Amino acid sequence: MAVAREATPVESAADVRDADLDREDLIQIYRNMLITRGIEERGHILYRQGKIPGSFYTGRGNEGAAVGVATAMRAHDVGAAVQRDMGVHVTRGTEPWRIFAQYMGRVDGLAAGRDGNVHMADLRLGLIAMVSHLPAMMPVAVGCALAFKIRKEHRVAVGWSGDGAMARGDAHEAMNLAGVHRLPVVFVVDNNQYAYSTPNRLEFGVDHLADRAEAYGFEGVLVDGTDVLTVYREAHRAIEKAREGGGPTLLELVTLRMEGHAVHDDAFYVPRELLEAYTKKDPIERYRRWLKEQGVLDEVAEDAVSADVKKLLGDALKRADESPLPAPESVLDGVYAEPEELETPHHQ
Amino acid sequence: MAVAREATPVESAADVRDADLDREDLIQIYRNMLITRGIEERGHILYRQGKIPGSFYTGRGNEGAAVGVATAMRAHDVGAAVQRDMGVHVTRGTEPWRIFAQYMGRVDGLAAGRDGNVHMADLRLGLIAMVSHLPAMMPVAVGCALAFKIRKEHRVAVGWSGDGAMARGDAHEAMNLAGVHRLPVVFVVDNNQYAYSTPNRLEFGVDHLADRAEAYGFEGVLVDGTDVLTVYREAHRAIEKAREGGGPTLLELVTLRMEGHAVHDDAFYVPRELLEAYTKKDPIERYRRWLKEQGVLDEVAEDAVSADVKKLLGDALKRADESPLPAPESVLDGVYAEPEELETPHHQ
Amino acid sequence: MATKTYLQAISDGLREEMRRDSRVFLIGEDIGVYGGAFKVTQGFLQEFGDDRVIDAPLSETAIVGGCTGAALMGMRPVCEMQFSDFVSCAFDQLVTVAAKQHYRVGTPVPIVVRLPSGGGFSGGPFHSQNPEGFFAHCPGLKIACPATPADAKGLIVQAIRDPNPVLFFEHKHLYRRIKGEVPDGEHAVEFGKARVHREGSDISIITYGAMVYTAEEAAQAVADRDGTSVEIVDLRTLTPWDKQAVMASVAKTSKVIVLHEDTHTSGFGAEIAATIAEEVFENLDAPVRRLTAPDTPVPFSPPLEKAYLPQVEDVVTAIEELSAY
Amino acid sequence: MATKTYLQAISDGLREEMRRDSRVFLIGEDIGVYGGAFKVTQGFLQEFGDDRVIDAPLSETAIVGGCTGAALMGMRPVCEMQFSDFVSCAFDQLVTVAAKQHYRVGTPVPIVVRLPSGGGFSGGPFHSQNPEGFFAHCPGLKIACPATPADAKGLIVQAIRDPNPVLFFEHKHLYRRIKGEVPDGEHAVEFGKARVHREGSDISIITYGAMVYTAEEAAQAVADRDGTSVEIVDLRTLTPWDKQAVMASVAKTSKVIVLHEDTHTSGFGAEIAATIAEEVFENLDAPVRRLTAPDTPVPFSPPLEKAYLPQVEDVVTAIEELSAY
Ligand SMILES: Cc1ncc(C[n+]2csc(CCOP(=O)(O)OP(=O)(O)O)c2C)c(N)n1
Ligand SMILES: Cc1ncc(C[n+]2csc(CCOP(=O)(O)OP(=O)(O)O)c2C)c(N)n1
Ligand SMILES: [Mg+2]
Ligand SMILES: [Mg+2]
Repeated sequence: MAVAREATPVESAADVRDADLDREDLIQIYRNMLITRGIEERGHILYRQGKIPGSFYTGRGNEGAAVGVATAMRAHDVGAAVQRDMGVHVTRGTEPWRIFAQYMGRVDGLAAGRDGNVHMADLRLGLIAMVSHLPAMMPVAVGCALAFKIRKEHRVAVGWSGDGAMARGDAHEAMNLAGVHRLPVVFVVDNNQYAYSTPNRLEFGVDHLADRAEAYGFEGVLVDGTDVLTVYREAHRAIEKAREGGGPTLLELVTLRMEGHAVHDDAFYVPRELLEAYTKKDPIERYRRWLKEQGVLDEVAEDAVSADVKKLLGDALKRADESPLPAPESVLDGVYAEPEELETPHHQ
Repeated sequence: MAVAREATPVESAADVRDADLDREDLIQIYRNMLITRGIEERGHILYRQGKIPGSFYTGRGNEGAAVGVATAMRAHDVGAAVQRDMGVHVTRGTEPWRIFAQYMGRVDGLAAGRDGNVHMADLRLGLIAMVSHLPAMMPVAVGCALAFKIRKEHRVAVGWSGDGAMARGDAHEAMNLAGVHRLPVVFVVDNNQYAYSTPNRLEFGVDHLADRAEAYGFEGVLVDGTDVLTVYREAHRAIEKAREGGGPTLLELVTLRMEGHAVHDDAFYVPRELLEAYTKKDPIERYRRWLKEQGVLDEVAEDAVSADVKKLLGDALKRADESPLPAPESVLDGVYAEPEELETPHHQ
Repeated sequence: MATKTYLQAISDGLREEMRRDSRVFLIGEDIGVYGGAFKVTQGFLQEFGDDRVIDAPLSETAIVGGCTGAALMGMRPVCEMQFSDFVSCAFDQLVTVAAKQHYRVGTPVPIVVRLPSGGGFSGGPFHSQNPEGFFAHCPGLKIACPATPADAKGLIVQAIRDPNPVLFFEHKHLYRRIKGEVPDGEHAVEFGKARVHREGSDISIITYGAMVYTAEEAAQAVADRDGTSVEIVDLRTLTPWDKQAVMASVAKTSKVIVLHEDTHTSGFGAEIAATIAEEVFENLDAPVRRLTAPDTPVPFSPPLEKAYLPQVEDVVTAIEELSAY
Repeated sequence: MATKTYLQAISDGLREEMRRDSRVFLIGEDIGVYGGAFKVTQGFLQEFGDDRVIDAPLSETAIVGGCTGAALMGMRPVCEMQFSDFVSCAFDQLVTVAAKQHYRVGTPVPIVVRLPSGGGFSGGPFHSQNPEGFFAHCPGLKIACPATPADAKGLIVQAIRDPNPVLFFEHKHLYRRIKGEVPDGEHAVEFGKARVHREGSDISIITYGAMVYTAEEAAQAVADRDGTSVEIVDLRTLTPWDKQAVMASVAKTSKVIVLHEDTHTSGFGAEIAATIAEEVFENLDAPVRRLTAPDTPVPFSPPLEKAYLPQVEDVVTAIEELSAY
C-alpha cells in the first residue's frame, strides 16, 4: 500500500524559524484561533437566544487546521474554504461583526441575508463563498489556479474539502485536471473522521485520503490537524511549491469533529474514548501550552490577547445586532449581474 | 510512485493450462475475435453503403481485450461494456444478425431502432446497455455487485471504461463505493491511449490508470491488452477473487485505438510510429500466430474457423437486412415500463 | 385508521414494504446508524441489518447509479438524497441512465429516490429547494409529491411497486407539522389520480405538496369573509398528472389559480396553465393565474424567505383578483 | 457583410473576441489539436496557443467548475460541451454554483458554455437533445439559441461580454446547412430581443433555433397555397425572453403556435404558452397551440426520429387547424 508522506511535527523554536514565523506571527496565529473559537462559541449562544435562523454549524477542533493553512497563504492567494473553516475567514481578515451579522441573516452579513452560516466569503480577501453541495468548490479552486497559470501570475489557489466529500466526483475531476496541468493549487482535506454520522471506514477504502494524491500524479501529506504549526509548515511548503511551478499537493489534516454535525446532533455515534483523546489534543490548548513552554507567551501577554479578543467579539456582537434584516422587497434583486460589475480592476 | 502490478505474459501451453483453458476454449476465443472484427469490418461496408444512419464506431485493436475479459466471465456474471467492446457482446452470445440490425436501426436490433451503434445489450445474456455519457455505467455495474452482495449470490459484475472516461466523477464514485464495501466487481479500463483526439498525457497525471486502484483500497493490474490470453488470465483471477469475497480489482488493458474515434475521424493526431508498432501487435494476428506455434491450430482448422465465421456473418447480414425499420407510430411506445414487466423470474 | 404524522406515514410505508418484499433495500447518507437526517429511517438498521439499510459515502451519483444497477438485477432499491437539493449531483444518472433505459432497450428500472424538499425554516438556497420542475421535463421519470400522511404512505408504497424510476418528494415542512388519518395495513395510492382536497364552485386552485395547506388557509379565509367557494385540487403526482380531474374542476369553476412553491419560469405550473389554456380555453372566464415563488434562489433570512414563498395572503389576493375579473 | 455558414459565424465571433480580449480563453474536450468535434475552433490552438485553447480531460464538472473559478479571477472562460447532451454531467456546477453565486454573495460569474445541440441526423438519444428546457427553469442562467449566422455571431459575442453564466445552444443541424449575411467586424446582439423572421397577420409562430426554418417552410407552403399569412417570431434568447415582441405579434394575429424541438412537458413552450394565456387572454381567438417533440427520448432510427421531430407538415396541419378555429 502506498503511504503518503507523514509530516513530522514542528517541535522546537528552531523548527519554527525554519517555517518562517517570527514571534508576532506566532501570537497572531494564537489570536486567530481564539477569535475563531470565540465566534463559534458566541454563535451557539446566539442560536440558543433564537437569533440564528435555520441551523448552526461549528468547526470546533479544526481551528488549528484552518488557521494554519490560511496563515501560510499570501495576500494574493485565494481559497474556497468549507464548513469547518471559520479560521480561514478570520485569518484572511473577515471582520467578526460581519460574521455574526451573517449568522443572523442581517444585511451586513457577507451574504447580506441571502445565504447563512459559513456559506459566505469576501472575494476581496481572496475567498470564494462555498455552496452546500460538497465539494463543488474544488473544481472552482482549480479554475482559479488555471487563471493564474494562464496569466503567469505567481499565485496559488487553495481548495478545501471534508473527508466525506472526497467521495464525490467533483473531488476527482478537480484533482485530475489539476494533476494533468500541474496547476498551482493545494487541496486541503479537513479529515475530522466523520461525515455527519458516517465514519471514515464507510467513506473510503484506502488507509489515508492523502494516499490518493499519487493517483493524480502529485504528493500527498498526512498531517496532525490539531497541531497548528505543523499544519502551517506543510501548507507553506505546499503553497510555495505550487507557486514555483511544482504542481498541486494534497494535505490531509486529521482532527476530530468535536461537536455534532450541527446544533441538533448530539453525535451519539462518536465513541467517547475518541472524543476524550481529542479533547486532550485540543488545538488551542496544545498551542497555548507550547507558546508558554517556548517562552513566546507569558501570563501577561496571554491575558492581553484574551482580553483583546473578548472585547473585539463583544463589540462585534453589538454591531452585528444593530445591522437590520434585509427588506422583503429586495428579494428579487441581484439574480443577474450587471455589466458595470465587471468594470473593476479585478475583472480588467 | 506506486506502481500497479504488471501482468506477466502468458506464453506457454503450461501457462494456459494454469489459466483453465482447453483447446476448445482457445479456438472459441479465436473465433470470437474473428467474429468481432468481422462484424465491425462489415459495419464499415454497411456504412459506406449508406445503410448505417448517424455515425459508426469500431473497436479495432481491442478485440483481444474485450474477448479476453468476457471469456473469463461466467454465465451468471454481468457486465456493462463500452464503445470498443463488441467482443464482449459476441463472446456472451449476442447473435451477429441482431448487431447488424442494430447498426441499421432495424426492429431486430437490440435497441429496436431506439438507439444505435454499440449502445445496446441483451440483459438476458448478462449485459447492460451503455449510455453515451461516459462512464455512467460504472456506478451501475457497482449496483449490480451490490445486489449480488445483498443476496449473497456468487456472481460478479464487470464495469468497463475507456481511459479518457476515467477522468469523470462517475468512475471515482463507483470505485470508491466498491472499495468501501468490497463489492464483487471488476473494473476494466480499455486504455487505447486516446480519448477521441486527446492523448493519455492530457487525460491523467499518473503513470498508469491501474495505479489508481490503490487509492480505493484494492489491486490494480496493468495488462497488455493486445494479448488475449494474458487478459483472460488476469480477468479470470480478478473475477474469481471478487467472487470469493476478495473485493474489486482494476484491470488496465493497454492497446491502441487502430481507427479514428468514429468513421469521420482520420486520427491524424496519432503518431505514425505508434500506429505501426501496434499494427505489429495486432491482437488477432498475434494470437493466431501463437495458436499455430503451439500447435493448437493447423491450416485446416484455421481455414475451417475462417469459413465458418464468414458464413455466419454473411447469413447475418442477409437476415439483418430483411429486418424492417420500426413503424413511425411506435415512437411513443415504451417510455414507461408496465407492472407486468416485473413479473419475470429475474425480478422475483 | 390511525392518526400519524406525514413523516411517520412515510416511515411506515417503507417499513411495511421492506417486510413484505425482501428485494426492497435502502441506501443513502446517514440513513442507517443515524436513522436519516430527518429520522425517517430510524430503527431500520436494527430491524433490517446493514445489508438492506446501507450508509453510503457522500456520493449521489454512485447512490443513484448503484440503485439502477441493483434494480436491473431484480432488486427494488430506495435511496435517499439527504436534501432534495443534492439531487443535482445525480441529475445525469437519473436523466441519462434511469429515465431512458426502458425506452432504449426495454429494461425496467424500478428505483425510488426519496427527496426531502421545500422551504419555510431558513434552510437557505441549498436546503429549501423544490427541484421537481426540472425532472417533470424528463420523460421516463415519475414524480410524486404527497401532501397528506395518507398519501405519503400510499404513494411511497406505490412508488416502490412501480416498475419505473420514481422521484418521491417529501416536503420537510410537513414532516412533523401535519398529522392525519392513515389507513392501516396495505395502502397504495395510484399515480396520476388527483384528490379534491376541498370542494368549491367559484375558483379552482391546482396545487400539490405543502402549498395545499397554504391554499386551504386562503380558501377558508375567503369563505369565512364573503363566502367565495374555492376548490382545491391536490395533484399528488406530477408525472403522470391528472388532467381529467383538473379539467373537471375548471369546467365547474371557470377560473383557475395554479400554485406551487417551486420557482416560476418553466415550473410545473407553466405546464398546467398551458394545458388548461389549450384544452379548455372556451371554459375559462379569466386567464389562468400562476402563483409561485419568484425566479430567485431561496433566500436564507426570514423576511426574504417569507417574501419568496407564496403566502396565504398572496393566495387570498389572487382569489380576490380572479373573483373580480 | 459577407455570407457565412452558421458554424463560421460562431467561429468568427469566438476568434474576434479572443483577439480583442486576452481574458477570453477556451476549454473543452478535443477543441485544440482536433479543433472541436464540429471544427468550430479549428486553427485556434495554432493562433492562440495551448494556454488559451485547452484540451481538457473528459470532465464536464471540472470544465464548468474550472470556468467558474477562472471567471471569479477575472477571466472570461468559454467552454464547450462536445454535445449539449453531456451538459447533464455539469448540471450541478451550473445550477448550484454558477447560477446562484451572484444572488448569494454578489460575485459575477461571466462564463459561456457552448452546447452543440439538436437532432435530425440519427444521432440517437444522447447526441440529439435540446436540453435548454431544463436550464430555462434555473434563475441565474442566461440562454441563447441563435437561428441565423448573424445571430450566431452576435449572440456568442454578447454571451462572452455578459457578466453572467450563459448557455449558448448552437444547433448542429444548422452548422453547415445554413448560410447568411453576417455583419463585418464587431457585431453583438442584445439578449432578450426577439427577431421577426417573417412578417404576417393571421397566425404567429413563436419559435427559436432550427425550428425557425421548419416554421418558415410551413409558412411559405400555406402562403403559396391559400395566402394564409404567418408571422414567425424567433426568440433568439430564452432567458431573458422577449415577452413584449411575442405579445405584440399575438396582438396582431390573435392566434399562436409555440414551436420547439425540445420535448413537450414542461418544455419552454409551456412557459411561453402559459404567459400568453395569462397576459393577453382577451386577445386570443383560439387556444395557444404547442407543437413540440413528444415526451420520449430522441430515437435513433430514421423513421422514428422523423416521427419525433416536428416536421413541416406538422406545422402546416397546426396552421390549418388554427385557421379553422
Ligand atoms: C453533495 C452533498 N450531499 C450531501 C450533503 C449533506 N451534507 C452536508 S455536510 C455532510 C457531511 C460532510 O462530511 P465531510 O465532508 O467529512 O465534512 P464535515 O462536515 O465532517 O466537516 C453531508 C452529507 C452535502 N452538503 N452535499
Ligand atoms: C460525459 C461524456 N462527455 C463527452 C463524451 C463524448 N465522447 C465520446 S467518446 C469520447 C472519448 C472517450 O475516450 P475513452 O474513454 O478513452 O474511450 P475510447 O473512445 O478511446 O475507447 C468522448 C469525449 C461522452 N461520450 N461522454
Ligand atoms: Mg468530516
Ligand atoms: Mg480511449
